[in-house]
Amino acid sequence: MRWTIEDTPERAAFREQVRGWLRENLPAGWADAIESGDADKLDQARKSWDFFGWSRTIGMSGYGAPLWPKEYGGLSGEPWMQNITREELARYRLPTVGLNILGVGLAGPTLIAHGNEEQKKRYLQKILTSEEVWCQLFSEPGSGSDLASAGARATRSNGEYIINGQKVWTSIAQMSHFGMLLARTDPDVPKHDGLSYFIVDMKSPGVDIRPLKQITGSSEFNEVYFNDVRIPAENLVGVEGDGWRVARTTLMNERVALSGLSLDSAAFAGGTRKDPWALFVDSIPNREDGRVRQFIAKSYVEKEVKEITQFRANMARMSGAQPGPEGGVTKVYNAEFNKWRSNGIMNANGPAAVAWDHGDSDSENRAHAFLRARANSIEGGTSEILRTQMGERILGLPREPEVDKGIPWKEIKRS
Amino acid sequence: MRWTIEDTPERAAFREQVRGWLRENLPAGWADAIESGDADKLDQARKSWDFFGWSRTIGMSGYGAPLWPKEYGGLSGEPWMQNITREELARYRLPTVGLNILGVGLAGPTLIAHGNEEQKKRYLQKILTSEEVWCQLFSEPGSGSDLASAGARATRSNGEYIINGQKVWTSIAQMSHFGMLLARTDPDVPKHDGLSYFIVDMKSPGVDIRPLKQITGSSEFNEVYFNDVRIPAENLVGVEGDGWRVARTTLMNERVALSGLSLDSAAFAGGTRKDPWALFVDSIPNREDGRVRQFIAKSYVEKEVKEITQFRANMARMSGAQPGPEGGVTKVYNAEFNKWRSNGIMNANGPAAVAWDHGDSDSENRAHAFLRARANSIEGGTSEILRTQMGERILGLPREPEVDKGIPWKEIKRS
Amino acid sequence: MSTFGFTEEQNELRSTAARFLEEKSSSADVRRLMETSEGFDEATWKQIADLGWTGMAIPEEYGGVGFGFVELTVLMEEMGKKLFCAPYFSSVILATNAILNAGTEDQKKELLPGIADGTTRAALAFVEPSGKWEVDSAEVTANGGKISGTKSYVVDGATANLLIVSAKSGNGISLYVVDPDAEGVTRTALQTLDMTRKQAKIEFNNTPAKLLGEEGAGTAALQKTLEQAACLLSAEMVGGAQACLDASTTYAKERYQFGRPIGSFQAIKHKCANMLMEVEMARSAAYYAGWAAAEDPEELSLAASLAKAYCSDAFFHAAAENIQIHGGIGFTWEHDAHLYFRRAKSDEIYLGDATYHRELVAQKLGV
Amino acid sequence: MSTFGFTEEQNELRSTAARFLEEKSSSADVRRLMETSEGFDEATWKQIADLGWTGMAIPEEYGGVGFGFVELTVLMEEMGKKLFCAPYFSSVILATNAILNAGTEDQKKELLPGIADGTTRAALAFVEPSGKWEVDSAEVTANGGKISGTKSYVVDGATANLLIVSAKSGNGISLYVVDPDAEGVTRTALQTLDMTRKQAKIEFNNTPAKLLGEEGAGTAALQKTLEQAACLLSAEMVGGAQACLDASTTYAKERYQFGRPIGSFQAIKHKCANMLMEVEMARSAAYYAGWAAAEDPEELSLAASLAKAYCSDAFFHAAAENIQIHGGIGFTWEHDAHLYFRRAKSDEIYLGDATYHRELVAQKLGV
Repeated sequence: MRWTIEDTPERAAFREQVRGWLRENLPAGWADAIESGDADKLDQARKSWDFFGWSRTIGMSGYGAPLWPKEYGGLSGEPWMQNITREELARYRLPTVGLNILGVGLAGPTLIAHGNEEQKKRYLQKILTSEEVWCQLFSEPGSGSDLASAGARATRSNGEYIINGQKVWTSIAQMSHFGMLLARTDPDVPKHDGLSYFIVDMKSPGVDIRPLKQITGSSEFNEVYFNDVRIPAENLVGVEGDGWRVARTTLMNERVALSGLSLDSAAFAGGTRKDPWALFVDSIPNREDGRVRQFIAKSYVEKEVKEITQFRANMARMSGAQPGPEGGVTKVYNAEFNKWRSNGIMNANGPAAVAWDHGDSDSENRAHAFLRARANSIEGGTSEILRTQMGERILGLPREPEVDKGIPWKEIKRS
Repeated sequence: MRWTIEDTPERAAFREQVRGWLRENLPAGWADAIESGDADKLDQARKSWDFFGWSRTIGMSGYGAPLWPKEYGGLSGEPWMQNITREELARYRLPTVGLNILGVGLAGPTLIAHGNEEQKKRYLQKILTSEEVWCQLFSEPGSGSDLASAGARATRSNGEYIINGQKVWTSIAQMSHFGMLLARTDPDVPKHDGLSYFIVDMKSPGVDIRPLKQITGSSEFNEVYFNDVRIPAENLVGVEGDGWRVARTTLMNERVALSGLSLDSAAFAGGTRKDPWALFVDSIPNREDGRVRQFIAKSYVEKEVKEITQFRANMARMSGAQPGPEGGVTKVYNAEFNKWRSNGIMNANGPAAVAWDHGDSDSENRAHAFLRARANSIEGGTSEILRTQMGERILGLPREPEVDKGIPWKEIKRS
Repeated sequence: MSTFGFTEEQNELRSTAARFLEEKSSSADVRRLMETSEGFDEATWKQIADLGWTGMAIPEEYGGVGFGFVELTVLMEEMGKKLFCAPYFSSVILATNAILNAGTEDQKKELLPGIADGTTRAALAFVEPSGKWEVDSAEVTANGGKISGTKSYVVDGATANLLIVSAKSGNGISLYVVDPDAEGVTRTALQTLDMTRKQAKIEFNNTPAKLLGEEGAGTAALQKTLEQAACLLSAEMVGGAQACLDASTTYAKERYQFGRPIGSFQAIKHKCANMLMEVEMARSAAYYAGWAAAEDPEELSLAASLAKAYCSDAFFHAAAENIQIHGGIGFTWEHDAHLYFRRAKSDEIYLGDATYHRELVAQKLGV
Repeated sequence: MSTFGFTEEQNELRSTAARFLEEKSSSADVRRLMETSEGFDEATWKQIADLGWTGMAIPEEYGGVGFGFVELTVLMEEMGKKLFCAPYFSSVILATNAILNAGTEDQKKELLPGIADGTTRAALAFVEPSGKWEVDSAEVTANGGKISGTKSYVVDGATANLLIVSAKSGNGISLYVVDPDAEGVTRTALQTLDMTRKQAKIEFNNTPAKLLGEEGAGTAALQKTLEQAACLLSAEMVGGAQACLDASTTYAKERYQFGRPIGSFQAIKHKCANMLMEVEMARSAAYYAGWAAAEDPEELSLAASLAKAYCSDAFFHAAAENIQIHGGIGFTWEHDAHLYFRRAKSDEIYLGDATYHRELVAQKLGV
C-alpha cells in the first residue's frame, strides 16, 4: 500500500517538529541508522537502548498522547497530530507507548472522559511516562461476552469499597500498579445499572494474581482474585452505578487497539532487516505450485485491503471522528484473517509444521502463532458478539429479544 | 460409491419378485435394453413409452408405495421393500412415481397418518396411479420460514369452509386435481392452534392460479389465489385447529424428498449414455490446472460423502426408522453443495459462462442450473431454518425466546 | 465508515450522479432497457454527455472535461449501485483508455472528441472465443491494413459505432480502429447472463483497419487499458455490493417472521455484518485502485489485480446473500435481487475472476 | 443418524472400547502421558493386548484375532474420541499392514505374533526430512544389507522396539526390518504440536537391515499400507470431531450469557449444526473407507483419499469451532479443546492434507 496523503503546511510543520524532537532525543546513532537504512548500526543502537528511559522521555514530551490535554501531559492537539506522531515513530521504528499500552490506550482516555480533576492529576502524567503501569479487570469466568453481567462485588463500608470476586484474562497484572476494575455495587437492579468502575491499587492486600496458562503453553494472561480488597472511595470513577457507561469508553478504545490501528510495536520489533511480508513469503515452500500461489496472493490481497481500510479509518480519525463501532469491522476481519493465514502457513509446511527438532525456533514460532491466532476471535469481544454489534450499531438492525432486560441482576439465570 | 449390502434371503426373494414384475410389465425391449446396456435400444423403447399408462400400471401394482396399506394400493410392507423397489426401478431407469410426486410423497403419507377412512378410500389409490395429481398449498407471501403464521382464512358456514387468501410457491398447480391446504380457522388463538388442514379441489370456482416467474426466467411455481372458494366440511383432514400437527407430517416427508433420498427421476432422465459425473467432468475446461483439479476433486468428494450419507440413511430407513429432522442434514448439505458446485462450473468456463450464442443449449443449461441452485437453500425450508432445527431437534440445544408464543395470531407483529 | 480521499468537488459529483441515476435508472428503467437489443436509452445517454460524464477523464485538448480516474471511480460506483444501462464501461472506460494509451496525438484529436460528446460510442474488441484474458492471446490477424478473425465478449459490440480491435501482425500485437459498418464485419449479439450489459461476437473478414499508434505496441497499451478498466470495474462492483447490502438491510428490518423482524435473528444479522465488512474492504481496494490509476503508475498494475480479486468475490458474495436473505421473494423475477446477482457473476468473470487475478498478484509480487 | 453397516459383534466391540477408554483414557490420563517422553502407559498397553486390540486385524495364523478393517475402524474412532495415548496407529496400523502387505509368509509368522500380543511395538519409517508423502521419494539407501540415511516424522519412532524402513536400492524401493538397537541407529524425539502422539527422527549409518519380502516391491506394498492407514486415520478423525461436537453442544447448553444458554443463540446453534453436518458426512466417508479397505481392494485407493480429504477438513473445522464456542475457557491449557485442536492439525497433515489428497482423487479418477 503506497497511498499517501500530502501534508498541509500546518501538518508538515508539525511533522518537522516531531522529527526534530526525535533526532535530538533518540539514543546516539539511532536516527542515523534508520535514515541510512543500515541494519547493523540499528542493532548497535538497540544494544544501548534504555526502554524505561525512553518511556519517560516520550511520556514527558507530549508526543506520546497528542490528544490529551496539555495539563495532563498531552498536547491538547488535533486527531491528525496523533497520526503524524505515530507515523514518525514508526518511521524510526519506535513504539508510541512504552510498557503501558493499556494505561495509555484505555485507562487514560477513560479517566479523561469520566475521571474527576483529582484523578486526572494523580494518574495521567504517570501513565504517559510508564512510571505507573495499568491493567484491565473486566472479564470474569462467568461473564465473558456478557461483560455487563460481571459479578465481582464491591461493598461500600466506611468510606471504602470492599472487593470480592475473580477477574480473568488480565494481561501484565504482575507488572501493573493499577487496575481498571468493573465491579457490582448493587445486585438488586438490572445488570447494567448496578456496576461501578474503580481504580484499584494492584499491590493492595488481598489481590492474588495467578498466571493462566493458555493453549500456546505460555501465560500471557492472569487470573486475579480479590479477597476483601479495600479501595478508598475516591477511587470510584464516575458515580456509583454508572460503571457500565464508563466501561464502554474503555471498551471502544480497546476495540480500536485490537483492530490493528496501532500496530507500531510490530514495526519496532520488525527491525530494518526484512519486512514482514518478505518473511511471510520466505516461510512458504513450493511457491511454484498454483495452489500455494493462490494462498500467498490471497494473503497479500487480504492484508492489503485490511491495511488500506485501517488507513482510511485513520484518515477519518484525523478529521476528528471518535472511535465507534466500526472498529469492530477491522477487529473481526483481522481475527478471521489471522486465523486463516496462520493455518495456511502450517499446511504449506507439511509435516515440518507439526513436528520439529527441539530448539528449532522457526518451527516453534510458527506453531505458537498458529495457536495464538485462535484467541484473536475471542479476546476483546468474540467475532460473534462484534458481528451483532456491527449489525445493530452500524446497520441499525433490530436487537434480539433480551430475556434479562429489566430483571434484577441477582435473578438473571446463569451457569 | 460401490458400497452394497447383501440381501437376506427374504429380501433377495422380494427383489426377484419386483424384477420379475418389471420384466413383464415394461414396454417391449426396455428390460432388454437396460440389461444389455444398449443405449440405442433404450432410446427406441422410450419413443413408445406411455408415461400415463406406466403410472397407472405401477400405481396398481403396489410397488409404487410398498409401505402403504394393501387396502389403499400399497403392499403393507416393510421399509426395506421401498428401498428394494426403488433400487430396481432405478436399475431399469424408471421413476418410482409418475407425475404425482407430491401426491405420493407428501399427500399420501399425510392422509394415511391423519385422514379418516373415507378420505383414505377416496384419494389414496388414485394418488398412486397418478389419476389425481396433488399440489401443496402452505407458503404465503407473508409466511415463508414461519409457515405456522399462515393467514389464508377458512371460515365455516353451513357445512362448508369458505377460503380466502393467497398461497405461493405452488408447483404443478395447473395440472393438479387436489391441493393440501393449510388455512386459518381461528385467528384469536396462538398461531399453531388456529390452523386447519384441508383437501381442496383445484377446479373449484374462485381458485385462481397464476404462474410466478423466477430468476431463471421460467415459471416452475405458481401463486394461487382463493376468492370465496368453498370446501365441503368432509375435506377437513384431522380436526379443526389441529392443522399444524397434520402439516408437520407433510413437511417431514417433504424434507426427505428434498434431501436427495429419492432422486430416481434423475436416473430416469439420465439414460444409459453417460453418467452425470462424466458429464460434469467434461464440462470443465483446463483440467490440467492444479486449482481446477482441486475444484473437480472436491466436487467428487462432496458428492460422494453426500451419497454415502444418503445410502446410510436409506439403510437406517430399511430398519424402519421414520423420517425425522436428520433429513435436514442432507437437505442443507445438498443445497450448499449444489450452489457451490454450479458456481464453480461457471467460473471454470470463464466468459463463455456469462455470454453465449443464442440457442447454445449447453450454455443456457449451465446458466439455468447456476441460477436455479440459489433456490435450493430457500425452498422447503431455508438452510438457516433447518440449521436451527438440526440444533434443537437433533442436538437438543435450547430454543430461542419466542416472542409470539401464546399470543393470539391476529395480534402477532407482521410486516 | 467515511469515504476518505475525495475532494469536495468529487463528493459533489457523487451526489449529482446519485440524484440523476435515482431518476433515470430506476428498476423499471433497467428492466425496460435490458429487454431491448441495444440496451440503453439514447436520450439518457445524451444527458450524461451533457453532464460531462462521457468526457470526464478525457483531457480538455481532446474535447473532454479533463478530470481523471478518481472521478471515474465515483461515477462507476454510483452507476453500479443502480445497474445503469449504458455503453459507459465500453466506450468511456475501455475504448477511451485504449485510444489514450495507444493513439498518436492526431488520432486522439480525431477520435476522442466524439466519445467525449457522446456521439461516438466505441467498443474495445480484445478477447476472442477462446475466452483468454491475456492480451497477447489475440489470433485475429492484421495484414496490409486488413484484419481477419473473430473477436467475442465485446461489451456493447453490436451497437458501437467505432471499434478498437487488437490483432497480431509480424510485429506483434497492435490496436486498430475499425468502422463497424466496413466490409467484412459481421456482428452477432450474444445472449448474456447479465441482461443489463450487452456483449457481441464480431467477425472480421479482410476488413479495412487503421493502425492505432505504433505497430507492435498493442500489448503494453492494451495491458494498461485493462488494468485501468479493472480498477473501475471494481468500483462498479463496490456500488453493486453496497446496493445489495442496502437492500438486505432494509428487508431485514421490514420483514417479520415469528413475530419479529428477521434482522433481529443472528443468522440474518451476522450475514449482513459480514456483507458490511466485505463491502468496506472492497471499497478500500477499489478506492485505492482508483487512486493508483490516477496517481501512481508503478502501483497501478498490482492495485488493479488486488481490487479485481477482492471486489469480484465480495460482490458475488453480497449478491448471493441478498437473494438468500430475501428468501422466496428474492428468487422471483420481479425482485431486483437477481439483476444484481447476474451483474455480479458477469463482472466477476469479466477481465478475469479472482483466481486469475490472484495469480497475477503473485506474479507481480515476484513470488 | 444411525451407525449403519456394523454387525452386532462390531457394535459390542464399540461399547467395550468406549467403556474401557472412558476409564483408561480420561483427560487426566492423557495429560499425564503426553508429558512423558514415551507417551503411553505400559500397563494399559498390556490390557489392550489382552483385549485383543493389538492383534485385531492380524490373521489367526499369525497370532491375531483375525478380524479386519471394519473392527479397526470402530477402535480408531473410539480411540480418537478419547485421544487415547498408545502406539496403536504406529504399530497395529502402519507397521502391521506394512508387514502384511510386503512380508513373506515366514516373516509374517516371525514378526506378527509379537505385535499381536503387544510385546512388539513396531514403527514404520517411510517419510524423510523432505516431508514428502510420496512413497517413492525415499532417499535412504540400502546396499548389501545395510541402510544409511535419515527418516523423520516416524510415529512412535523413539520408543518402538522394531522398525520397518523404506529404502531404495538399485531395484527400487524396498522395505526393511531394522532393530532399533542395531549399530548406526540414532533416534531423536521431535517436539510435536500434538503432544499425545510422539514422533521421531531416525538416522541410519550403515545399519544392518533385513529385506522385508521382495526387493523392489516396496512401492506397491507401502502405497497400499498408507492407503489403509489413511482410511483408519480418517476414522480416528471422526472420533475426534465427534468429541468436539459433543463438548461444544454440552457447553452450549450449560453456559449462560445474557440470561440464557449460549446454545439458544443462532450464532452458536448454527455452528453446532454445521459441525453435526460435517461430522455425519465425515463418518460416512470414514465408514465407507473402512468398508473398502475390508471388502473392495479396487476401491480402497480412491476411498482412502476421499476419506482423508474430507475428514481432515471436518476434524480441523470441528476442533477450531470447539475452541471458539468455548470462548475464553477454550483457550486455556486446562481445557481439553486445544488437545483436540492439536490432534486435528497433526492428523490433517499426517499422510498428506486435504489438498494433497484431492489431487490424488483427481489422479485416481483419471481427471
